[in-house]
Amino acid sequence: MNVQPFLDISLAALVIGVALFTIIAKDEFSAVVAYVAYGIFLAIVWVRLYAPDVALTEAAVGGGVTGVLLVMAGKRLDVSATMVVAKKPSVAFSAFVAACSILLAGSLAAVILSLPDAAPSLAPQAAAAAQGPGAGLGNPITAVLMSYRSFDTMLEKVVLILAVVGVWSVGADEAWGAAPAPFGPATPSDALLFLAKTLPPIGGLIGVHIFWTGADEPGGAFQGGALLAAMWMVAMMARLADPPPINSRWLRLALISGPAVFLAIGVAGAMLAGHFFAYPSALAKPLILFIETFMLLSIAVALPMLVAGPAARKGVR
Amino acid sequence: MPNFLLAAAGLITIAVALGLARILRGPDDIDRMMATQLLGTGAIGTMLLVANATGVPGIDDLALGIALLAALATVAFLNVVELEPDEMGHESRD
Amino acid sequence: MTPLIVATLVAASLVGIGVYGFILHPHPLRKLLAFNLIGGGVFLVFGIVARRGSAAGLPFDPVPQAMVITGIVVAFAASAIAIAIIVRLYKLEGGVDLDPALPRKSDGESTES
Amino acid sequence: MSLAIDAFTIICVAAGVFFYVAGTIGLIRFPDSLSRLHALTKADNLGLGLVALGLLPRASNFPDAFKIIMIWVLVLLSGASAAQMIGRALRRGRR
Repeated sequence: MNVQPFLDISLAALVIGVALFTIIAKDEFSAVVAYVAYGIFLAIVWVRLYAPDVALTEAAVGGGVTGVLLVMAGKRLDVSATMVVAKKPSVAFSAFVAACSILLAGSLAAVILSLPDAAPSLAPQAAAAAQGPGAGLGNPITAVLMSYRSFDTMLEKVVLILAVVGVWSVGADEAWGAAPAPFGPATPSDALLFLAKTLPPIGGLIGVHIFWTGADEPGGAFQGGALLAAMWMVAMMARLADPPPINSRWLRLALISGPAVFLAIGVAGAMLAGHFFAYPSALAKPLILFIETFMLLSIAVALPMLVAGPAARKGVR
Repeated sequence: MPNFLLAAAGLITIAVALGLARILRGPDDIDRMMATQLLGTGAIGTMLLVANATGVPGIDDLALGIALLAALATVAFLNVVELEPDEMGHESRD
Repeated sequence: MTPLIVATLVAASLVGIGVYGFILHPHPLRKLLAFNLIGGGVFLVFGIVARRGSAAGLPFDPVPQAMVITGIVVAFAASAIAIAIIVRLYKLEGGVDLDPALPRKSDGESTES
Repeated sequence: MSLAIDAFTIICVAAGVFFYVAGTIGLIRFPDSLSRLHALTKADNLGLGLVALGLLPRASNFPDAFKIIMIWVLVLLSGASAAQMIGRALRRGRR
């Protein structure tokens, strides 16, 4: 007897149920908690779609770091709660929107199900990239990210920096250059201190491990960077480290190091290997790992700064 | 054997998902966080079993990653809860 | 093939649920959550396409999967900006309502822009 | 030999599932937050621990087995700290 179809259907029901609850929950914080649960379920769905790399990213970024961001914001907005609440939309309008949404979902499902059986695929090209210019990478996804679509990946790092700049620029003018608000109370509990002193060393090792195996197995700079970011946030929650001032030089250098190194090597590739973002084939794998190391640093610094929010005035949280 | 492990994984997922009823019922936010904590642990157990039963590469690393992040959201929540009301502060408009 | 049909239904439902919540919820935090649900559904469509496009000896097409990985990180960055704006709005206005018709704290004396 | 290993796995994993289910029932049924916390930690420690123990003999090499143990240790570490913090928050009436 095969239990898999039954498990798939229950998992689907769970994901849809949690997503629905995110929408219909009465208070904001329940919705946030349901969203964190949804992230965990979604990671399991990605495993079922044979995408362990994506599952790891979803669990680390979608579940872990986003969870921290939403829980902290949600709880703060919620405590201060509940400001003016807008009038509820009328029943007729709600029904109309519901009908439109069902129509949209139905047509989307129909479109996906009617895709041609022999799906068009870029897998052969990507596999060729993994053999050719992305030489020596056993993980086809890393080969795609770093070689076949390297320009995209570089720009994606730029987007991350732009997002950090965007978050910073939301802050008050007088606070510019100061540090973002600390992550926790001035006197953290002993249990948290213990956790923050034991977990980050282990977590740092695991982050580097996942980054390193990413060349040949599921993992990579995104996932490893997200884990390192999470460990830095644990340390900041226990006030072992506070968010650095946003005008500190090392912070800004660390933020741009990923795309800067990527771009520099891409330009060098235009001169040495014939075209933009080409790697000399003998050096491809070491070069890719070199770039990825700086990407790891960029991501590990950018994600906590995004969670920390804009600079705050002294003594103001 | 793989079927037994998969069935166990499914049972665990469904069991901890039932715990999500706590999100619905509360009564306090801290109870809601406990439900996600249980869900995270359940997901790790599920991943371990699935990794062993199906042999898709990398799921053990995935379980390792989730184990590392298991308590992150809960700890973040408790940290905000423990803030003194004046630390919570709302920027005064001056 | 069955897992793909189930995944299709999940992806489509997520998009539908997300659109519904995005339009109807007055609270911007809830709009953000709903928007992320839509994003999750779209990423799943990529995943389904990746799984269908298995070729060249790979069990999946790595190109859409790689795009989803960058997409998840970008979605997080966008959420972070949205949260920063919502928190700032709350600090300035004492509320996060998007309805311009409602009375607000700062009416008539906007010292900070 | 392999039969004994299979039997060991089945017993341990089944016991692990039992503790997960027990933890869930406790989380749903117990009347107050502190006793629900007590139920939660059973699932954290024993449920996952027994599942990990049951899978240990099936690991093909040492690194895999080490990973399984690491996962359990990490969950113990963060779960215990979080439980301690939850208890403290409850005692201080912060919820």
